[in-house]
Formats: sequence, C-alpha cells, structure tokens
Amino acid sequence: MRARILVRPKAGILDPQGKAVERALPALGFVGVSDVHVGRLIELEVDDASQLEAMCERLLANPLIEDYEIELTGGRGR
Amino acid sequence: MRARILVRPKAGILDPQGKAVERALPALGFVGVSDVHVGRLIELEVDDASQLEAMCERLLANPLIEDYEIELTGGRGR
Amino acid sequence: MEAAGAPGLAEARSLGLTEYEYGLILEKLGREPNAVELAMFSLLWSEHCAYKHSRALLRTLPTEGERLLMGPGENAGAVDAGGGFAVAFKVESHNHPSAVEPFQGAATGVGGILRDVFAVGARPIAVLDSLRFGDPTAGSGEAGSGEAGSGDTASGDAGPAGGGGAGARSRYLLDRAVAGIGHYGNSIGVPTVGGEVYFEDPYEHNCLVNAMCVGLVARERLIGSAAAGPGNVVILFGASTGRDGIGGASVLASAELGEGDEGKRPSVQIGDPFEEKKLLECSLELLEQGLLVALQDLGAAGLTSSAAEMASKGGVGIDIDVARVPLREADMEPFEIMISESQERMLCVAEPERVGEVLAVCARWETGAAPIGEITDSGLLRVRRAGELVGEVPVAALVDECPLYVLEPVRPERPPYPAPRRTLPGPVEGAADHRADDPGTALLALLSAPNLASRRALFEQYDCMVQSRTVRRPEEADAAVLRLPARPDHPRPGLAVSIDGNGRRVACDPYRGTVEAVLECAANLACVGAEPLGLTNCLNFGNPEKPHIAWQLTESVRGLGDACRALGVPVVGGNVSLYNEGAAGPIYPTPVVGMVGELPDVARAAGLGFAADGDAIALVGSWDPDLAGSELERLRGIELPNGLPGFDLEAVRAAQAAVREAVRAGTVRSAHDIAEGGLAVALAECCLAGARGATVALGELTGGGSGESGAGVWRALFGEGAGGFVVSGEAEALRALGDRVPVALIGDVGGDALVIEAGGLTVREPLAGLRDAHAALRSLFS
Amino acid sequence: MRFGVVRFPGSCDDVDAQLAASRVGDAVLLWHADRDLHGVDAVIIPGGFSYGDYLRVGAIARFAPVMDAVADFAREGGPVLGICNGFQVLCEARLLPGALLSNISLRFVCRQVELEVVNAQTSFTRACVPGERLSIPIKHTAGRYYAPPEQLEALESEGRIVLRYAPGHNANGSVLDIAGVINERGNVMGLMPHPEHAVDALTGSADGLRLFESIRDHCAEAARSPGLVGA
Ligand SMILES: Nc1ncnc2c1ncn2[C@@H]1O[C@H](COP(=O)(O)OP(=O)(O)O)[C@@H](O)[C@H]1O
Ligand SMILES: [Mg+2]
Repeated sequence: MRARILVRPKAGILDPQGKAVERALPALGFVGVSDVHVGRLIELEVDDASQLEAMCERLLANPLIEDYEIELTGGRGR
Repeated sequence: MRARILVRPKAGILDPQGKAVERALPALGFVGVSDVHVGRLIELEVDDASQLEAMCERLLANPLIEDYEIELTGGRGR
Repeated sequence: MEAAGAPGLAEARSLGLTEYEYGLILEKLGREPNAVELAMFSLLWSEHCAYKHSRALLRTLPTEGERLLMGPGENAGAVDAGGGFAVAFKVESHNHPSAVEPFQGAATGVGGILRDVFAVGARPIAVLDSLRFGDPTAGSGEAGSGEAGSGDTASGDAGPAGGGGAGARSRYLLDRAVAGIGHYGNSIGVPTVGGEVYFEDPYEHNCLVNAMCVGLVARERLIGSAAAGPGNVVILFGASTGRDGIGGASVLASAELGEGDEGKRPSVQIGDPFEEKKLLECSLELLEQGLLVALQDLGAAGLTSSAAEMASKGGVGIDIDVARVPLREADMEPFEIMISESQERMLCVAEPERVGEVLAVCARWETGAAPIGEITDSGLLRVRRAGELVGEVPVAALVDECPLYVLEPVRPERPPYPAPRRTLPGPVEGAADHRADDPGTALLALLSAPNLASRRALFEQYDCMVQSRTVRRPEEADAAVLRLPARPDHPRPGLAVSIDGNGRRVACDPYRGTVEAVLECAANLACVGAEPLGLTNCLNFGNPEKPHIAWQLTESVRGLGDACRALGVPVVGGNVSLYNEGAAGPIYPTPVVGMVGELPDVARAAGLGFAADGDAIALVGSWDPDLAGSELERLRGIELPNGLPGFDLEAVRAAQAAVREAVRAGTVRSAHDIAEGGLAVALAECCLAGARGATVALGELTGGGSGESGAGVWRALFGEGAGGFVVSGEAEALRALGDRVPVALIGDVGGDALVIEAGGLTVREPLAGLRDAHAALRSLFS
Repeated sequence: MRFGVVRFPGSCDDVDAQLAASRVGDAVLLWHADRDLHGVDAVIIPGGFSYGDYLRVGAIARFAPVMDAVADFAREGGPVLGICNGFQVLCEARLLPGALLSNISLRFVCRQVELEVVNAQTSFTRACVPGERLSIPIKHTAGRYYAPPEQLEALESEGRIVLRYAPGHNANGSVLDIAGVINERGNVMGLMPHPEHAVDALTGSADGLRLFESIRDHCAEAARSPGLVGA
C-alpha cells in the first residue's frame, strides 16, 4: 500500500525555513502569501499500514517538535 | 486560501534520505517497507492561487531535480 | 502593587521554589508576588541562575592574573592576548536540553555560548565541544535509530526512537548531538577546532553537552553588560519571542530528569544559526560604531535574567513594556514574554539620541529590533503591558538575594559507582599475574576503545578552518592552534586552545582527578609551545544536596583552585551544571576545563605525529604511571580505585615548561602528552599521526615492579598519570633537555610498525593494524 | 585588478575569499542588496550558508539584487567564480548547469582532498598544469554534483569539467567525480572545494592560490587586449 506522511513543525515551534521562504517571496513579486511552513514529505510502500503510526513516532518524525499526518494513497508505484 | 505543495526528488535521481529511512526501518523492527522517498512539504496561505505554479517554478522547487504537486486544501488556518 | 490573584505557595512550589524561599520573597516584597513576579523569582532563584549550591565554592577559585582583563561575572571572561587584542572565552553546559532533544539541545548550546562571547564584543573565532554519553557499544550490536536524520538538518528526520538497547540510545544521542553542534557552528561560520568525548555508563541517562567558545576583540572594544544612565533606552534585537523553553531554567536545568520527564517537557528550543549569524554581525557593527552603552545576551530565563543582570551590574532599575516585544505567537502572557527562552536574541542599552542609528544597523542586517523599555534610577525591575504595571520587583532581590545553601559534604567510603563493564579479558585484580596476557592485544583493544579511538568520524562533521586562522587542525596536535594578526615583534603569533576532563578519574579521586584535568589541558598547550593565559570550566555534577556529591564538588573545586594556583593561571569564568542524575544514579563528577594559551610563532607549533625517520624518541618528565583508574582497568571491568596516586605538581609544571620551550625553540619535531592508555597508546598515536613506525625499548622504565607478576611492564606500557610527554627530534637536542627535566631516550622513528620492547615482552603491531583499530568509531557513523 | 566578493546574509567564507584574493590583487566585499558591482574585474560568490541554506541550498540567495548585477557581468564576459555555496547559488541561478544534492552520507564533511585539474586552459585554472593534483579542502553537506546525462556528455566533451576529485577523494558522491565545472562561454566557474582555504602552507596547503592567480592573469590579459573575454 502506498502511504504518504506529512511531517510539519509543531504549532508554536520556531520554523526558520518557513520564515525564510515567507521573507523571500515578496522580493520575487509574490504578494499575499503568509503563514508559510516547511516540513517533510515521506512517501513509501508499506505492507502493513498499521505500523505507520509507530514508524512515525520512532523514526520518521520527531514527536517533540513535529506533528505528522498519515495518508494512505492507495495502489503501488510513485 | 490554504495550499500545500509537495516537492519530491525526480525519479531516477538517487535519494539517499529515502534510502537511509529504508535501511533504518528494519533495524527498528519494521518490515515490509520499500520504495521510500523523502521530499519537502510546503504549506502556505495564499490570496491568489494562480501564483502557485510560478512560485514553484521559480523558488519552491528546482525543476531540474524535483517534481512538485500543488494541492489546495481550502480554508484558512493550519 | 496589588497582589490580586496571587498564585500562592502551591504554585511557587510547582515552579521549584521551596517554602522557605517563598517566605523570603514575601519578606522582600512585603506582599505576595503575582504570577509575573513569581515566574521571575522562580527562574532567577533556580540553581541554574543563582548558583545556590556552588557560589561559595566558586569564590575560592583564583581569579587574578597579570593578563586578566575580565574575570567571572561577565558573560565571558577575557585575557590580554598581546598586540592590542583581548581573547574572551567561556564554556557552558546544555546537558538537559540535549538529553531531551540532542540535535536542538546541542545546537542551541553552541548558539548560547557564542552569544556570551559576542556579548562582550568579541568575534567568536573558535568553538570546542566536550561530550559525554553512555557506552555506544553496550547492549546488542543491532543498528540504532536516527540514521536517517544525520547531517542535513534542514530536513533531518530524527526519530528519537528508543529500542535497540542502551547502546543504540547512546549512539543516537552522540549522532544527533554532533550533528547539532556542526549544524550551528558550521552555519554561522565559526570553526569547531577541538573537543573531547568520553563514553561511560553513568552518562547513559544523562549525557553531557558542554560547548566552549573563544572570541577575539581589540582590547579597548571589550564591553560589559552593566546598564547605565537613567533615561537610556533598552532595545531587544534579534529573533522574535515565542513560547520556547518556557520554564526551562527551573524545570529543565534544576531538577533531576526522572521517570516522569516526558510530561515536564517544555517546548523545545529550536536554534536558527542564520538568525544568529545576522545577530552576530549586527552586534559587532553596533559596537564598532560605538552606539551601545551595554550589551547582554538572552539565555536561560530570557528577558528576566538579562534585564535583571544588566540592572544589577549597573546598580540601576529597568522598566520593560512587554507589549513592545515583537512576538512570534500572539496572545502571550506577560510572564511568558518575560521568561521565554527563544533563541538568538540580545538586549542592549543605548542613549536616546542613538536609538535611530541602532535600529538602522539592525535593519541593514535584517535583524528585528524594538525599544522595549528604559533605564531608571529606581533599582526596580518593572514590567508593564501597554503602560499598565504588571510586575515590580527590586533588582537586588532577584539577582543578589537568593538564599545560598551550604553544602554538607561527606566522603563516601568508596566511589559510589558500579565497576565498568568488562570488555577485555585479563586479570581482574590490579596486582594479579599479567604474564599470560598479550600486551599487543591490549594495545589494539585500547586504541579501538570508544574513549581512545580516533574522533575523526566526529570532527569531520565540523568546519575547522573557516576564518582562515587554523594552523593545527584536530588530530594534528594536542591543542588546536589559531594564528593571530602579525605584529611588529612577532610575524606569526597565535593562540592554542584545549578542553579536557576525564570524569572517571575524577570519580576515583575528585581532588586529584580535577588537578589532572587542569594539568592535561596545560600539557596539551605545552605540546604546541603555548603558555596558558586563562582557564574556564564547567562543573557537571549530580545532586549537590546529597552529601557524597557535595563532597565530590567540594574536592573538585579545591583541586581546580590548587592546580590553577600552581600553574599561575586565573579562572576567567565558567558554568555549573548540577542535578545531573538519571535513573541509575549520578553521572561521574565531570569538571570540564578549557584553556587558552599564547605562542609566539605558530609555525613552530609541534604536531603530535612523528615527523622524520631516524629521529630519536624521548620520554620527558618525572613520569610515574599507575594502572589504578586507567583505561586498561576500565576495559577489564575493574572497580574504580578509591583514590589516585599523587604526583609532584612542581615537577609536572617543570616538565611542561621544558617541553614548551623546546617546542618554541624548534628542538623537538613532535610532542605529545601521555594520557589515557598510557605510554604505549601515546606512542601509537604519534606513529599514526605521523604515518611512521617506531622502535622503542623501555628498559629501566619497567622499573622495580618488573618482577614475578610482570606488573611493572604493564604499568610502564599502559599506566596513566600526569606529567609525561613523548617527544621526537635529534638525539643530541633531546638529550640536552635532560639538563632541566628527566629525559629518557627510548627509541627511534622509522619502519612501518610500532615495536616496543618492555621487560622481556615485545609488542609489534604494523601501522595498518593500529590504524584499523583506531578507526573503530567510524562504524558508528556509517 | 580588483576582485569583488559577494556577501549575503549567512555567507561565512566571504572574508576568507577576500583575504585569499587579496594575495594576488585587490579585493572588496559586495553587499547583497547592492545592484552595483563597483567596477570589479572578477566576482567571487563565496561559501557559507546564504539565507541559512533554508528551503534548498542557494535557492534564496540567487534572488538577491546583487545577483542581477552578477548575471549582467557574466553576460558581458566577466569572470565569476562560485565556491561551495557560491557554486550552489550559480547553479540555482542557471548561470551554471546542474545542481548540488545532499552528500550521499547525508552528513557535513570537512576534509582535505586531492583534486585533478582536468582542464588547465580556463581563466580559472590557467596557472595549473593539466593532470596536476591540488590539495584543497571540502566542507559541505550538499556537494553531490548532478546533471542529466545529456548535459554530462556535453560537459565532458567540451572540456567543461574543470576539476575532478582524485580517485578515493570523492566524499559526496558527485557524478563522474565532478568537483568543478565551467559554463559554455568559459567565464563562470563553480567548484565545491575551497581554494580560499588553501592559500598558505601554514594552514594546510597553498595549492588553491593557483585559481586566484589564474583569474589575475586572465584579467591582466583581458585588460591588455580589450574585447577578449572568457577562456
Ligand atoms: N565554574 C565556574 N568557575 C568560574 N566562574 C563561573 C563558574 N560558573 C559560573 N561562573 C561565572 O558566573 C557568572 C554567571 O554564569 P552564567 O549564569 O552561566 O552566565 P550567563 O547567564 O552569562 O551564561 C559568569 O560570569 C560565569 O563565568
Ligand atoms: Mg550571558
């Protein structure tokens, strides 16, 4: 099964990357952009989707500073 | 409008981060995981969603090495 | 001020204050503190900020010296480096944050010590790190967690996973802490030029991450943090303020991490080296333009501590309006704003007519800045929110009137630590029969032991050369060597820096172990021809309310003071980290000593590696090694001895002076002090660093003890102690050193093996084998 | 002649590059927000972590106002050297082909390495001998050079792979051991190793000086025969 894990900085935790992007965009002429956050996207093929939660807790995310969200995206392949 | 941009390493380009996750998982007792890829997740609030494509092309992704996908996720807030 | 809605004693206690302390606060205020005031007291009266259990001891340290410019009490100490320069330096711990989140904990530890150094106006020119973890080889050989999250922090996916046993956890902490240090230091452009790491079981549940920073500044530009001039403006600049690490100072740094620490976790502080880089350049530019009256970093306890310290030093008051503090999160309470530990912030004081210029410099560096208050002559720290008074405390009460506690030291019957885990077969009792054992096997085991193996896999993750000063890189010499600008009298002057402290030996004997740490640091400097200018230290200990820990601390500080006096080196500052205990008990008592020395010509700084085939090898110093407390005994799982053998401080000092002068004169081509693993390991290290073999005969050195048990041979090969050096050069020149100190010519450089003859035993190990053994840590990082 | 070294917020090896360049000529710093190159004869985009390396190495710096001026300068044939982060910036700015991906080890690596001079006829390597080995340090987390296969072929056949890691010295996994490449016109070069940290035997090696000397010689020649640009 194909799964997608979205890992983002926890609310309230400093997100220097998001801040950097937010500052860069207006200089390129893109206005009206706010609340930018940069996280990680992990996509994988997994036999047993019930393991995903534990995988996130233990390896894929750092629960102290990151939230994660698991999405099952169906069939094989990327 | 809230938008989510998924940036992934282009197929065919070595993704050592994905490989590292793939190697680490079995050591933690997670089996049956394959084809792992690690990319970037960018979430932002944008007034004019038609700008997103250009933002990706110019800043958020590097088309030479990365593919991107834009998802509009609706209302405000993260 | 009205004490409406006073939180009361119960709340005070949950913030870490005792009933007695709360009573004192009532007395000083003449009323109950409100939430803002209580939060400020709880932090400034915490162990971390108030040094409640250590202040009296620290006062016994020698802090005077001809070259001293700034002693303890400022953000960093400073000494005169000659040529119109001052060198500022300090070491600080970030142990508890690193135990919770090693990458960010270590990174923000570096960020914090950098700010302390540029707060006195100095440009940081070097970082060193001192690390302690549990044994990474303990438990199963199974791969650990966190592999995926190495190096690239912008996307580091570290799972702080448990599982895989104690060794895996230690590897994870090591891996992430090293990555965090590198991330911060590399990104900000300050070279990490040295450090040390030890692996011992007592650190398994309480790792230590200490970072030292060295900075350089023109003497007249050194600046203090004393606020002055009522009417002057207080400006906060740097990052905006969020809820980072709220409660950090009291909850994290002043209580033992125990079972329930998950729940106590305050939000982890995230480091942003990019923000700090701008802050650094901005601060130095502000000082260069002469725009500031005082400068202070924000560290533990945030704005409260910084404002109170500045006011206290200047004998003034400060008014702050929290509504003017730029926030990262809306709706923060005044108390949160006052104690937030958001990183990358500084506080400065400027005259009102200079404020515009200050803000302009900040804008140029894209650094946020806001005037948030002013200096008063009230002697009060007053907190307002949009004009409304929300807290008012006498500065003196916050900073100087915290109760100090008297230690009640009791010497334990013996070191209260279990015997180390046995990894090398051999006699368990120190005096047993050694004849059946093979010293070659022991040598390889020592070289590959985590405490002795090459640190290359770690330090290659650090930029050691940015700023173009690094003349001796890690593993090239016993101390890192940095060059300074040329002077009329000296074309190539320089500084040498080193950081040392073997906690296990301090556990055996807190007094002598600490003296040894100071001597080793000075020995490292001597090997590159440098003379110590000043010393900084970080005292990492367990819970000082326990009598045996109080004893360790007392004895250790006594040793520190005695050693500094013997060497004539002032203590310029430092840090204390107490309550370092885990489920399995306290850490080894770990005083970490950092030293900065000067040398007249960096081109003469000796490397540790043998430099030329045919050179003679000499042992310098009145060296009297002992196996008690040695690394060999550790590998053999022998219990810690109750005390270490003594040594003659004067003789050690003389040996260091002789080596230093020989290096300066160019009469030796390599110099290395004998430390962990003894003479055999020191010789192997000289061979490896120089990529040359050596043939050595120990002859008489195996001494009277060479009798039946062969103990004398083992002691000569692997015994440890202070005051011995291995040097190489022309035989005549080495022999001439004997006029001043004991010198024994023991062999010659050459060949592709290390051959040691000792009391009828022969060690013969090809360089390739030594090299493989020494590279053992590499596998932890692959 | 005068070198200009660009300083972005987060540049770290800017002063080092300035010091190194000033061994062979004058060298000034150029501020990122300034669109004026102040008449310099050669531009160096230095190493470091411009804009924290956030989002993607070099991605944000490429949009700094000074980069417009650098692009114009390059278009007119002026020599531009990107070192480490500067190489990454030039790739992001499309002034050089390819991209720099994270090291296979995913770790930062700081190490003295050996380079082979593949092309000693460029404005940046003319003081070298073809096949010569240079000892120059690397220090980076994202130094793995990548370009699509057709691009690589072109680079190779046109002699635009200027520097290679010597066998056993490719610490980041770069394709074809590429350490440094040059643009088609021969006036923009990028490399991951740090020649500015190899200009004095006292601090490790002086081999990197050769690059600075090459640029100086090139500029001197260009000054003698105006109109001559590139390699
Ligand atoms: N072990 C020590 N030896 C000498 N001075 C010390 C020691 N520990 C702390 N100090 C001094 O006490 C002062 C307060 O230290 P600290 O609270 O860590 O400062 P900061 O808040 O600037 O980091 C500093 O000047 C520091 O140098
Ligand atoms: Mg400070």
